[in-house]
Amino acid sequence: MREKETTLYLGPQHPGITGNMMVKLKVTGDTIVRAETHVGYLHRGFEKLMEVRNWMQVFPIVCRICVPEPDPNEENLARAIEILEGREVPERAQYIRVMVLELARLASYLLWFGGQSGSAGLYTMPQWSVGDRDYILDLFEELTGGRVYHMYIWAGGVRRDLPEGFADKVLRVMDYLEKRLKHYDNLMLDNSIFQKRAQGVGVIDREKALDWGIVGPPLRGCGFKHDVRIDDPYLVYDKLQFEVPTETGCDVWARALVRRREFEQSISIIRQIMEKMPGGEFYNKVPNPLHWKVPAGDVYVKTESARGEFGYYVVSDGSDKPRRVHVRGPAYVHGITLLEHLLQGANLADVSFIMNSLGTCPPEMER
Amino acid sequence: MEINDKDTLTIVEHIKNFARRHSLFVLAYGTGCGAIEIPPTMTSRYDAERFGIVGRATPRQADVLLITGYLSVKTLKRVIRTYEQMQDPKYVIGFGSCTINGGMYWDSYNTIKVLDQYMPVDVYINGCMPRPESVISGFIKLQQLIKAGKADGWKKYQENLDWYRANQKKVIKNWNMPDYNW
Amino acid sequence: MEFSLKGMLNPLLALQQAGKRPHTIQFPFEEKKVAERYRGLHFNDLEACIGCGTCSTICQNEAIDMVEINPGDSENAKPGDSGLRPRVDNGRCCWCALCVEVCPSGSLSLTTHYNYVSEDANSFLWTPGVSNPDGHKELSFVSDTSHSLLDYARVPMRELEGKERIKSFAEVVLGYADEEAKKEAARCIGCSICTEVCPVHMHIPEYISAIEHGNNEDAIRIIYDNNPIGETCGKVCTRRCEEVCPLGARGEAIAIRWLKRYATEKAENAEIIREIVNPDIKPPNGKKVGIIGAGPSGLTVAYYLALRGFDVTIYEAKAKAGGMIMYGIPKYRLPLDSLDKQVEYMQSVGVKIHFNTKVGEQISFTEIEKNHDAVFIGIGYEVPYTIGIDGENLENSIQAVNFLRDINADKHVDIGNRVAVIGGGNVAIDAARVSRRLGAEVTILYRRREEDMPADWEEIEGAKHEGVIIKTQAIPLNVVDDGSGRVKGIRYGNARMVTDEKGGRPRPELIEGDEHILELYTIIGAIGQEADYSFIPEDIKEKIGFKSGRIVTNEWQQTSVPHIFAGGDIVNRTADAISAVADGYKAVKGIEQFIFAK
Amino acid sequence: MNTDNIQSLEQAIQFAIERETEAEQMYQKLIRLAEDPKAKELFQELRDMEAQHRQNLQTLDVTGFKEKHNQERVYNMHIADYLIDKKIDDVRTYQEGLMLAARREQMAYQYYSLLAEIYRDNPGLFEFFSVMAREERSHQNDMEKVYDETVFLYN
Repeated sequence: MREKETTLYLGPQHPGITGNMMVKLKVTGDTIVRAETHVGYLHRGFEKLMEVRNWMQVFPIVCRICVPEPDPNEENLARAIEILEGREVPERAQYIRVMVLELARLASYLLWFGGQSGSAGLYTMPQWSVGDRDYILDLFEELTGGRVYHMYIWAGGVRRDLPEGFADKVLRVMDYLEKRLKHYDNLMLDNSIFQKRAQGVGVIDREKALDWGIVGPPLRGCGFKHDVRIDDPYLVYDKLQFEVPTETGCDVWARALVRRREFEQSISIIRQIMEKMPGGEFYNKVPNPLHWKVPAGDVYVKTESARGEFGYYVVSDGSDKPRRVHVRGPAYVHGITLLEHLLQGANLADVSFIMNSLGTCPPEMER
Repeated sequence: MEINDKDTLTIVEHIKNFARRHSLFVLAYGTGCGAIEIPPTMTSRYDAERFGIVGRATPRQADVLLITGYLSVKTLKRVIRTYEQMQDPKYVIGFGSCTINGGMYWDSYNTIKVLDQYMPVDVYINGCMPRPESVISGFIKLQQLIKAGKADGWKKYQENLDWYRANQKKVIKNWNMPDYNW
Repeated sequence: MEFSLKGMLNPLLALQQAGKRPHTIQFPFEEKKVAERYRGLHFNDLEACIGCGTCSTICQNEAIDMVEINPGDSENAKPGDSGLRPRVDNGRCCWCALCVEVCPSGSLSLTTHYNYVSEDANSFLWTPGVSNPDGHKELSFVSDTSHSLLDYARVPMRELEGKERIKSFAEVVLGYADEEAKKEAARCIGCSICTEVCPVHMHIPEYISAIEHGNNEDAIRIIYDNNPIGETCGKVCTRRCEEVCPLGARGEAIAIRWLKRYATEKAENAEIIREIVNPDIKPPNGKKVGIIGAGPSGLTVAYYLALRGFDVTIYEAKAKAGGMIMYGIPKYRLPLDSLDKQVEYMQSVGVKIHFNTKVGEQISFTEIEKNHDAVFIGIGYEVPYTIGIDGENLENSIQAVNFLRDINADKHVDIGNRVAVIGGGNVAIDAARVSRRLGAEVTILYRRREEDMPADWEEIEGAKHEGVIIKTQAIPLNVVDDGSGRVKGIRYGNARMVTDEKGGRPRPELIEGDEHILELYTIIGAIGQEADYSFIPEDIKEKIGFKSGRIVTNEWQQTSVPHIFAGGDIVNRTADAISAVADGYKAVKGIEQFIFAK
Repeated sequence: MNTDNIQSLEQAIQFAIERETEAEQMYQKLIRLAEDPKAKELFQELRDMEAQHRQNLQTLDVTGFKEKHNQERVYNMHIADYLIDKKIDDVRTYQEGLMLAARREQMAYQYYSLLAEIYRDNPGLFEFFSVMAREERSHQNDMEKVYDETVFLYN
């Protein structure tokens, strides 16, 4: 008997969805025939808002583009302005910025640990990883004064120097996380049920991965060694030793392994930074923010975020406001086009699982 | 337990309020960026379940609607729908600056600014983001209001439905939703 | 794929955590201490705040507006304070703390206090420092000049070295180069606090902004809008604006005067000024106004009335226009050609000046009164007070005002090689520095401490660099005679300072017996000046009404004799050019109203 | 009246009244002579003050002075000590007027102090002249203050 095709609306209010978005699913039985993503629930018009704010005022708003990992936004904007202005960034500031970016990556992955296993029904994991993420947030709070939105990186360097004894605290948290990683493995990655759920699910067509413009862990899960940090090193990444792990499974499992291994790499990067951190200035002051003008020109800058290449195209017409800032977020590709492809033929129960593995982040998709 | 105001609050209602305030079932609708502080609040570090605050999946089971931040017009429509699906008594917590006066999206073309014009808000929480501590304080405040019988936003909504409806329709252009007649 | 045994048993290891102490933060029973630089709610030190509104300007959310805490605050505020204080809308704020980073006075900061919930949306609008008066105990994210986004250091003004200076009367200050001026102008936060205290209310932020953008011509136009001697003010203004500049609270004020000087100097002669300003001159309206004294106030009245179509005539006793700014300020501060250029420009728009015409001698006051529809008196304070001690009439005991006038008129004055100047005002310093340029050893005797000196600190510094010795707390007792009627020296006593319980300036009390004699060739008194009203007929003097020697006027500079207006030193107590210009500017409106109301 | 024959308090007061009257007349003359409006004002003020004194003396009311002296600290800037002694006929300008007044008050102070010394044995007279001396002293101080604030504004 041929089953009837039914339409299901997943979201915008649904515990399995990664944010405020909706997926319209055509299913026959448990199998998805067609998926259609609906976005627009979180659109705030950032790119337009930036055009009516002056350069300094843009910094507090860009970090709102991606909630779990706001720092690559700040880094992108800061670096774009620095390139346009030809502004030097003191070396210490560069190290601090890398540390912040890596800490943000760790926080983001910890949230992913929770989301990925939570969507597989493994509810202990979020209790652990989200709780552990709080220790990183505590670090951020101490460094920047804010838990979630840091507004710490800005053109010319960073806003404040490291507080006293901060390096020790960071290293302590790194040791702790490293220890915890074993427990995560036990609970999640070595768990047969999780493996069963993840392997062979959400397989990306390796041939098309590049055409579709996939980046970050999903691409590395397909065996492509693509990472902005080594392809086009920014800040002081070229002075640091780290590996870019790849897997070849193209499935949720491969992506999970990539993230798991990158987690270790980030810890190692942070340790190296703490060792190499030079003294000196942390900020190369920008002109009076009330009438700060950035020379005309345009620039595309990219940063490797936890979800992949995060790009900003910044155009200045020489006035005190950006002419245009275009944000190229990785989640846009992953969460809309790729998700629609991957959901075709997938099991209904895997929708949220696959979404999590792609790092879908609706606030960033819609800006 | 002391009951002072016998005219407005019967003993039965008092017992009801006691029960209500100790089991606040929350609809975690991640409307805006505020959703990011909900997981820490709910999980081991801050553990909101200590107060009987538990997340629920559907509006039908929930008492509290957490509006975590800005609402785009498109979301507003869903939120109204969700709110109206919830059973009385129901409470709304406005979370962060955006729900109070537009927050940093005060000049955005796609968000609503003052949530109270579209649905009654019982408690506002200060912050952008509010910390988990603030979220918990918000719930405690709500509990106090329930105890005092003052968390009556849902009654206000019924009584002033026309006003709310008119405001809602002002921003939502394609009103394809049922008009209730309570 | 098979389930491995390991894969099935491993998750059970989670049970290891069972006995562990929970890391739950027991809020609200136990509070977690927030970070030392946590960005919580605002706190404003209301005393330190000057209400400049920079926080409000930088806020991208328009969350901050400036309000009066008590009604009438903005009217009763002290100079340099707008009387307004920031009010923060927590329904807009995103706690980015940009407001803290740009707060010039450092009064605004964020606290560790963040927890605020309420059922009332209106309660989120609050005034930091009023709503949380105890907030200073928990300050966390504070404004620090080392982090602040503002630039607190002034672009230094290049000037001649002290040794170079005393060789000639060349201008000491060399002026800003284009880049320096732009850089200095870029520091401005555009708060307009300076405009409030400027007697003329010059459009300071506007012309600074024009300079920043390289539009010097715009800047000149803006300056000439309400000050016809902008270049003079750019060189010698007492600049109350810089005293109140918010950046001065923790750093150096914007060099408003030097920027004005930079802009106005760009117009090299009267024709260029005329070309740039391109004033709109109204057709003659047939009304005549007579002005007594071509000082700053008189020139201002004349210039703006001429632009409005009046027939204006100035009667000036001396050979050149400018009054005290011409004859009282030495050339190294204000070169004569600079002033001539400005006067020439004024003459080109129709101002008539009768030089060498002293009212009361060459022409009578009554005649001027008869021939004009209105009269403006701006004669200034030109009669010096004498030192008032024995021996003041000896030969070579002279007055600074006369001395400076003679020097500016290129007359020779024999001051010898040892000079003492009595006094601590700008005139005293001018006299001292001029004497230094004439080759004398100069000592300034001042009755109080250096910090009490009314002279500009820059002038005092300049004098010191040039080798002027400043003896403070020294009270002249009498002038010592050499037996032939000439000055031989001065006997002075040291003093101790006694604070005035009623809040006046501290008073020097002579220490009896602690006396010294300074051998001298010349004594220059620079104690103070007053006006000479002898040219005004007695009956008019009776009617005009004086108070403490100054003419009483209304807000439009009109005296009790309706057609007589007055301004400058004979009306205001501040004794500077800019106040005189302000009086002139007000008198223009007053005269216009008076004439057309008839 | 000759100071030698002051025997009683009444006589002393009579003597003081005469002195105040003289001063009043002097200032009245100066008001006529002065050309400078500021000087005129000053002399008017001084004249009124002396008139007030005379009234106080006539009603034998010197207690007001006493109270004032207890509260107020009297400075001595010694300005008057070194000022040129101006003659009434020379006085035209404000500064000269002030100089004259300061010197006059100083002299009055010295005069009363001397009288107080002379009548040290007579408690009533001693107290009266001491009070008057202090009063004149405070006037001298007032004059010096005015001189300090106006003429010595830049000194």
